[in-house]
Amino acid sequence: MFARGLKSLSIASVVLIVGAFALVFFYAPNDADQGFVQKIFYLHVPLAIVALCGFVAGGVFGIQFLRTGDRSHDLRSYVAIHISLILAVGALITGSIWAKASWGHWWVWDEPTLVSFLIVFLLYACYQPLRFAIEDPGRQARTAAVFSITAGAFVPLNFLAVRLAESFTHPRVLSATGGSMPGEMRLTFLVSLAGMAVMFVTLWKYELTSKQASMRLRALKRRLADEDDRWVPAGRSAAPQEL
Amino acid sequence: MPALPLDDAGPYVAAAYLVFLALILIYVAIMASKLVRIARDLDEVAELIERRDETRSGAADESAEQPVPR
Amino acid sequence: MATDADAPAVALRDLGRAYGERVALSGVTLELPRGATLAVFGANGAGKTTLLRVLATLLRPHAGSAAVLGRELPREGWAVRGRVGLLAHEPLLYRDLSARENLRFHARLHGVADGRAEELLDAVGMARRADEPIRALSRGMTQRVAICRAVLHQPELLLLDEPLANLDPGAAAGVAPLIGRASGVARVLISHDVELGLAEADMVLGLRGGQPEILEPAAAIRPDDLKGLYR
Amino acid sequence: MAAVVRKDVLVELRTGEMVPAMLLFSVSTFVLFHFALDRRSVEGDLAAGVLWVTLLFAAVLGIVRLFVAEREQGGFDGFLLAPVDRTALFVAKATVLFCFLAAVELAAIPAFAILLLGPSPWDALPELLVVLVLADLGVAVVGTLVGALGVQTRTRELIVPILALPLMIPLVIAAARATSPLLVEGATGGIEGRWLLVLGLYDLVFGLLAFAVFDFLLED
Repeated sequence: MFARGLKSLSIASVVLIVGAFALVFFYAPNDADQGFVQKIFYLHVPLAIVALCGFVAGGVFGIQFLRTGDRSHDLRSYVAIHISLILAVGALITGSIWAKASWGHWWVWDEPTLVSFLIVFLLYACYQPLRFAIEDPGRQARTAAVFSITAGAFVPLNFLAVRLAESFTHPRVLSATGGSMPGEMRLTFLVSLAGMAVMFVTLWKYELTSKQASMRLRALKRRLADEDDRWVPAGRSAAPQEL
Repeated sequence: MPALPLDDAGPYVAAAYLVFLALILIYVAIMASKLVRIARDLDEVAELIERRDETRSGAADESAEQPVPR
Repeated sequence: MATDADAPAVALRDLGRAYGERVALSGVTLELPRGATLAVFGANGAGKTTLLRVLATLLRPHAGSAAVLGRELPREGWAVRGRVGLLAHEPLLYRDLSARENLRFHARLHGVADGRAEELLDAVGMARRADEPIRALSRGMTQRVAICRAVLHQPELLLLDEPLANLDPGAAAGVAPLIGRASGVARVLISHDVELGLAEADMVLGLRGGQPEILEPAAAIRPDDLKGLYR
Repeated sequence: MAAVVRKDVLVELRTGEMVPAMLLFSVSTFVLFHFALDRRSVEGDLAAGVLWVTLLFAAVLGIVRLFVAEREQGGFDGFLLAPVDRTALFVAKATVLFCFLAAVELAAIPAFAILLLGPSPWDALPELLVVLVLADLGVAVVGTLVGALGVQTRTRELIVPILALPLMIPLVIAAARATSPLLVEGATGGIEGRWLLVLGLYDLVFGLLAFAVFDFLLED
């Protein structure tokens, strides 16, 4: 069900990511004031943006699950948030490397997008423990959906509050959206953003297919085992266990 | 100093991209472990089917004349 | 649709319910007319409590269909609430509050006058100890207050999970008009006391592993037929 | 809905589980801050920060216990059996939490003024009250939702705090930034409207959201 278009997506993501990296290192000029360090920007910001979109997408799937009760939406929401968490770790680490390179210390409080991203990451890090702490699959899926919707609504609010708090004290060094960038830089940025987004969707479909396969296999195993009643219960896990 | 003509900030940029690479490889490792589990389940299913066929064929010998409703 | 009044109290067709991969109930089909009593027997974990909670609109059916008092679950669950009385193992009473306060709380939830609570407390002989916190009461007394809570809003269907457990004979006689046959209301009764269950029942349902093994009028069942369920 | 609120207040009066604990926790945190910051008194940003961090943690203490009675003594089933709209439970519980928070603040703010606060907050009191009400509303709404989420789990003492804290950071930012000009010597009492806007928006968004999704947590 999920594997449709996976092959073409993976090819597209390879082309786009490699293309983006090539553009970053061979085409985009060095930044006027930041120099070579600015290259991290092409990696850090797409990671952050795609991770955030993944979190919000998790919330949207959560809404669909509550409306339709179809457990595949719960699976989509789980996988979307699961991958976004991994990308968020990447965004935070590259962010702190960038801070170290351009401002001299590993964490800087006056870069609002970085700060609010950390808060969003702290919140979503509770997703797995929350799911793991609930046994009944039905209740686990519903509670996780409510959490994903609440956290999804939280993301914009959090950015608003942090941005207001920071800009009050200290003008921003570089606007993360890259509005003011010259042509070549903007093109490179857009290609890397597109590459990251396509890669996200590919990984998302990839994990969905893998999870669905293992679920089907377990169901098959249970049906076979039922016949000579050697039924083996599934171990507890944060991930959804059935469709 | 590194062979590539990177200016002083070079190591940081390299580090960032290496981190990205490391993340992707970690993810591949996670999916690999899942694949191993799927393969193991598949073997179990295959083995279950063989055992079931043996019991079926075993039972079929005694009641050879009666067709097995499968 | 039959109007509520003459619709059967309970109408199930292939009712199924699962907890994750474990099937708690499957293929339960029966019809319980108004005012009749269904006794449910079965070993622990056979699905008796699950059946009761589905009928009480606390659990949604996963398969088949269930209609209580003419209303189809889970879509019309709201219409059934407030017309069903549940008496489960858990008394559903706040231990830190007194019997009177608990009943008054439930009365307000169901929109019932406080007088009704006083009346019931007298009926079960708990008026004297109505102001002690539930924590201080014995299991038997708590059960009596729980019975008052279950019948507070004059339900049209009583769901009783071993109602007379922990009750001494005197108390059991005291509550009979409320939850016994004399109440004249449709009842689903779970009991491990085969003789008592059969005496009270018009119909008998025997569950094993969530599947109905026996579904007969009470007259046609002898106590030892049910022994098989417990092996 | 009023029945649930009256019942909860009764349980609280009878057992005194939540409000006294939250109050004692707040006062001891103030003492702790005195030693941790090693300062005779605080004002302005620092005072606002100390006040709101303490109130936030005291609130989390209350939130963990909010639904425990419902969960362990069958309150949920009792409520679900009644012909009452399910979000009424959310509104009732949020109101109860709001009242408990107000009760705690009624005693904790004077204690804070006496123990730690340099300038007396007397003349800026009305503005302070406005911020307190708006912030308590937010804590009540989000707290009730997180409490309901947490009570489903076995490890609720862990899950509720790690859920509640990140969710309430925007609230604490806005509340602290709104109160800091109030806690300085000769406070002119001018709050920046911006922070009240953020607080209002926060309460509105999470209020509507909780209203929509709460009853899914009760379903089974």
